[in-house]
Amino acid sequence: MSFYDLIWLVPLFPLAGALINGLVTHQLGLKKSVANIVALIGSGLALIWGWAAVLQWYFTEDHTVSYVVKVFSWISGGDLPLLSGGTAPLEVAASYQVDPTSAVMVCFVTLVGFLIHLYSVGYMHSESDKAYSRYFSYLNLFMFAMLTLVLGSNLLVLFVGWEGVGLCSYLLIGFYYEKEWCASAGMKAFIVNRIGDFGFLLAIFFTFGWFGTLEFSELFAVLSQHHGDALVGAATIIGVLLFIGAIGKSAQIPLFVWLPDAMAGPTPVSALIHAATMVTAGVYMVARCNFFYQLSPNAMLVVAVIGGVTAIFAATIGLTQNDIKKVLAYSTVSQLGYMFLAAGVGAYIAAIFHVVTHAFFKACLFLGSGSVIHACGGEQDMRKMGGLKKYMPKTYWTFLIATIAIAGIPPLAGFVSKDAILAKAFEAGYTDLNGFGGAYYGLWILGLCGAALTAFYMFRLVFMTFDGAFRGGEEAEHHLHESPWTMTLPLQVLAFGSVIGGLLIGFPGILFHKENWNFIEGFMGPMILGAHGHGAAHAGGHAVSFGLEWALVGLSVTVAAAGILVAYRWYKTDPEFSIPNAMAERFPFAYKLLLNKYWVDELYDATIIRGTIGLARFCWEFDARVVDGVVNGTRHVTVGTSFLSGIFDLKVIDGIVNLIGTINQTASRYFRRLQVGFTQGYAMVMVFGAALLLAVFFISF
Amino acid sequence: MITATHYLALSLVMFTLGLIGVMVRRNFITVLMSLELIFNAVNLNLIAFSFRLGDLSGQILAIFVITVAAAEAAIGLGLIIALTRLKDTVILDDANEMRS
Amino acid sequence: MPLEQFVPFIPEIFLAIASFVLLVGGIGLGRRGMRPLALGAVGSLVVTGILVWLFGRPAGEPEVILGGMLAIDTFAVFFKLLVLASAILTIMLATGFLERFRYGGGEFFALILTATLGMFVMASGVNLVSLYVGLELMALSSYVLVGYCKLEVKSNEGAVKYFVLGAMSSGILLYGISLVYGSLGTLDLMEIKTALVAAPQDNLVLMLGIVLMAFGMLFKVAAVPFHVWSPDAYEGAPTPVTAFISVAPKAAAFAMFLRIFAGAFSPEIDHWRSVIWLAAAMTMIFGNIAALSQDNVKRMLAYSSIAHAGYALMGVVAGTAYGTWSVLMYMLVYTFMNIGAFGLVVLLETRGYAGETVKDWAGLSKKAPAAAAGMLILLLALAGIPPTGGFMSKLYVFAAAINAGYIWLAVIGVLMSAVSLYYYFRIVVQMYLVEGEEAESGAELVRDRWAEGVVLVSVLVVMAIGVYPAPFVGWAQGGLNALGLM
Amino acid sequence: MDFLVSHFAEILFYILAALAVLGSVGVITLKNPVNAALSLLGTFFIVAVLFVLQHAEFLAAVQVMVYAGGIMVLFLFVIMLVSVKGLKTQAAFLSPLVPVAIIGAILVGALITSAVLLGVFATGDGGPEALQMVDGAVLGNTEAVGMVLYTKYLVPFEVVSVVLLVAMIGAIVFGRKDRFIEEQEGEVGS
Repeated sequence: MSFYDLIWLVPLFPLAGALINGLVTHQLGLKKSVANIVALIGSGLALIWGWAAVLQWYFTEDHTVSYVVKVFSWISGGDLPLLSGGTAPLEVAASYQVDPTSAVMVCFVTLVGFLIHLYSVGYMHSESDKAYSRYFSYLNLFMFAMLTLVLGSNLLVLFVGWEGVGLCSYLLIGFYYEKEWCASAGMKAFIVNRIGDFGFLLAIFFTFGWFGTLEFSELFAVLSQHHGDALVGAATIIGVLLFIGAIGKSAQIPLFVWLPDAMAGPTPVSALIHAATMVTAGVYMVARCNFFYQLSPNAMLVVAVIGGVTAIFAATIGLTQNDIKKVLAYSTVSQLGYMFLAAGVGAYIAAIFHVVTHAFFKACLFLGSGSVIHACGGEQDMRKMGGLKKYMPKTYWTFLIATIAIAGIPPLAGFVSKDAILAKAFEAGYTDLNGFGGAYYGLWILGLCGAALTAFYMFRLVFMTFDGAFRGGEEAEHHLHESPWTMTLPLQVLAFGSVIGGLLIGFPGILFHKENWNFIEGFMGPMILGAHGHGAAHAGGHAVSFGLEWALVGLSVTVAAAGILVAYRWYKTDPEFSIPNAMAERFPFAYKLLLNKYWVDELYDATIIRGTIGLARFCWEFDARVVDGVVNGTRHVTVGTSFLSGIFDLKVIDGIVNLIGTINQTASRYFRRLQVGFTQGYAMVMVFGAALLLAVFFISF
Repeated sequence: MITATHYLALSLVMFTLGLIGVMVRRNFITVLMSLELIFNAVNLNLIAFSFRLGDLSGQILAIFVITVAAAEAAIGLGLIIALTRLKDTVILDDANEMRS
Repeated sequence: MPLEQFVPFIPEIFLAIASFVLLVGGIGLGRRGMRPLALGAVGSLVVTGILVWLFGRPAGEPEVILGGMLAIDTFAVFFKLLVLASAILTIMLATGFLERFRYGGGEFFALILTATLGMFVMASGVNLVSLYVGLELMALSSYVLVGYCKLEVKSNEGAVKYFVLGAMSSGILLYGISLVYGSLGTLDLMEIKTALVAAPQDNLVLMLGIVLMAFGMLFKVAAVPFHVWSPDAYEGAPTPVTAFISVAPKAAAFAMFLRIFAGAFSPEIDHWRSVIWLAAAMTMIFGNIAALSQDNVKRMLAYSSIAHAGYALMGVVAGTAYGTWSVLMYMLVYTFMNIGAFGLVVLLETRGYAGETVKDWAGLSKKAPAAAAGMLILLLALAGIPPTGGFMSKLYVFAAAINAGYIWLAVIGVLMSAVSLYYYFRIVVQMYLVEGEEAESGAELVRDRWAEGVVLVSVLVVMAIGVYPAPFVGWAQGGLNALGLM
Repeated sequence: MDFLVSHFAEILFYILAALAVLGSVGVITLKNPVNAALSLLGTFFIVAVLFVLQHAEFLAAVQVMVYAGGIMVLFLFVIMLVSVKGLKTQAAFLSPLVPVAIIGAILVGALITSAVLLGVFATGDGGPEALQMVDGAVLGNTEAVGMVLYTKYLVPFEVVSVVLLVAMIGAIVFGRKDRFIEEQEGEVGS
């Protein structure tokens, strides 16, 4: 037996921790230290076993193919006819797989997960014992679901994890009861994600309906055998439906509204779920299912456009927000947009690469912001911060490193991965990928602008929080303190990762004629279905000349530096922030537009939510009210006939007026009696329903 | 010549009248009577077909329909008694607590 | 008629005798005899189950007994055991409930048993006469059970509506039967199928009879537009009865539905499918959307169970063997998840019979975390989230529909099950996310070991089906060994 | 006269049918429930005669005895029992619904009728003898029905006895004034 044969233990350890904490520690009301030990052992064992399994697998097995570990036969059923002809049995195993994609994900999920467990020990210490054990129970359960998601070897196991992370996310968002909007934030996350789930589930059914299997490796094999256009239509439908699922989970336009609200939860949860892991599940899934997208240029374009537009859209909103976690939330949405942009240009590996580096620096940023909020006694408004540098140096330095990383300054992780994405986007435009070259050029420009904005708002955040003088009042200043080691240690580890992570796993070898130095490209390459069509941007392509590559690097560094410089001028040198204030006054509409997040929430509330509620009310009252409607209808008919007869004799008009009055009175008397549910009204609904069905039957006969 | 269609036409009329009765009468007892009309219409059909087919099973089903109709009448009348005790009414649309 | 033929009929005979004994015992023991009577009822149902297992199973191929009235096949055994399970769970729920609200138990238990007997006949009947009689036995028992709390205005009203509409629908069903009889000259399902296979017909009278019979069956499974009775009957009925009539008669009606439509009328499926397709689509849409705005949990669950009938109807529309056993699977899961959810409603009913709003669930996760977790699992199952049994059952019907080519129906189903989690989640929000004064205002749980046991069993079964469905699928597929089915 | 004799069956049917329809209309239109009940009673008798015409003599007897004798008495009994004050002054119909209900019912009726007119029935060459045959001997309708009922249809027969038991239980459950109710009423009174 080897570690990787028992890969299913990796998710099982946190599950055991969740069950022990939820059923034993919580029910018995044991102390926090017990919950700590259980939770840390659960996630720690997952970390150790996960890394051991991946390393052992890497060195002993052929790591260009998936190593599938079947735990048990989960779903079985007889043969079903397929939409593409033939039959296939609906057989799905509960099975996990180790392959380059899941190996990368498992390594970083367990690492970041463990660090955030550790951080939570310090962060949540003021909660009551019961709430504490419940929190860790949910957190461990989340680890289980997330690991199931990344390790699952078929769409259905992935879906189990997908729903599981969603559930844990709602439970953890609602963990802070004091804030009234927690419940509504949980609800919003929930509703939005259901739209995504709709797409995902349909994609699963269609995948089985066409291909007769849900296993990734089998789908890969089937689709790589494919020649001609026979399956392109199916691939497009499935790809778009899967992407709808990804839009919901990864907070892309138009379903991004839940993520900023989800920041109502505890900060470690924001870091783990809403920055590092769960929200990147959509990117992971698209990269995992690249075989559908590779076949379908249209689906790829959809992914790229949504991703690119989201990247710049969320970045603009981030410019004006004053809540430290909201800025980070919109930054996350924007970065996720970059990942989808990468996937949409066929650079799935760059997307996963950015997932990993983003996990490091964004988790570091969130945990740093948590440390800041902790120190400021729960205050999240940056306008009431400032000068924290001298009170909490460790937090400051790690935060600064992560900011430099996300801003895209070489050679930190964020630069390497983001530059890879932008280069691929440019390449897609340059080589006229799938004939959509113009669109890809446009997206590349959007991405470049987004990079400048990112650098700007992130440094604005740093300067407003850590530089200048403290603006939160005397008393609050008195409480400022550095956080305990359980909180700063994860920060340091993550900051370290943000520095070296990029070059270590994704060295941009193409800039130095050393393509094989790029570990992740070579490692994950076999997981990507060979591109079809001309000029596709596949792994390690040489479409763009050497000089142009360097020019692109220079360009992206320049825009990042420009963003930083503007932030420096506006927020560092001037403690009154007079330039941005003047800008806001000069362009009030643009400022309000951004400050209110383009009023998207309000728009959705006015249209979709109200519409749904109205429809629901209509259906609910249909049974009773339809009868009223019919009654009213007959009244109108009566009135109408009276009117016709009135034409013959104008003198009757008085009479009609009186008649209408009488009818109205009578009708409203009946109306009052009839609008309650009464038996004969129901009988009538049945009879008319029967008439409708009979009519349909005759028509279709 | 009287055919099955004649009987079917008669039973259809009775069936439709029974349906109308269920829908428009307010008195629960009269609604019960309308339901009996529906069952009689069905029996008429069954008997007519039974004769045409020379098959007894139609008559057997009719016997069961009569028996069940009697049982239903008993339960319906019991409900009327309970309704009267509770709300002092036999008007069917007075039973409208729910969703009012 | 040789006496050996009665051997497979022993469970039914035993049920009839047991119900009579319980009735007499109830009169003898009075209200003090609640627990012994309940134990007696549960015991006799368990014995019935054993008798079914001993005598009711087919030796091999399905066979007919007693003049072609009943079939002995695994299909019938599957539904009989399912109905028995729901009857047992209902009695366990009802005992404490009846004690709390001071109603007698003898008649109640006897009626549960007679309803069970009726459903046995519905599950195994292969002649329209026996099916009709079984259906009426079940229906009449249900009417009385719904109105059992006769001092409650709502209970009486629910019974009145259920009764009038039920009688009307059985009139429609009978009219359909009479037309089918008139055009084919037989009431025997096997003979009907033989006749239709031998000479496929497009006789309008026959088709009309089939459609009218479909209306009658759609009423019993509470499908739109014949669902109108169910929200009121479910809300008005005593909650254990609601649990019972929302699952057992629905399962038995689906058994009868499948036996008649997927069996006898299957050669004519192209003629009646459009009607069932439309009814299924309307049922899913209407049930789920109407449930969105319900504040009364019982009413919400009533609309939800309307919607579930719609999902199960997809299997009938598919018209394949796969679709048929997926309906069996669906009913299996649905029975347990619905009884479990209503069991928790029973446990919450501390403020009297009057009704329980969504707000009553506020803060349950702090007061009774185990109960809240149980409800969470059941609600996730009802919404069809993996890895619960609810997901499995939906997976199979959706797969059956899509792979039979009914893609739009499945799209509606998936969309509506996405919508459905929204209203189930309202309860979750109250249980888990509401805090402070609001949470304090929630209802307290009753101490009722039996009802707690029902919930526990339901949760375990639902989870077991979700995590390891293979044996359950095996049973459901075994149910295909049925007389008259394809 | 010849016409009357040769078309006796038709004429009889049409008269009976007209009477049955008249009775049915009476049931759903007469305001006083007692009158409606008597109208229903008349309809039952007409239907019984029609049964005789169709050679279902036993059923005709059952119809008269069970329906006319049993159920109708029950109806009248309950009408008398619950003749609530002011019953007659209240409207007998849900007036606004009458046109709608008639439209709906006629819609259904017309759809059914059109199907019936377009369709065909199984044509048997039955006749009265087939309904009176027991093991090859023509004994009579009652014997034949009894023979089939107690052999082939024994199971539904047994089950229907339980149906009657349930009806009895139901009537008792709904009709009984048990101690608990008296307690309640006492509370209300005091």
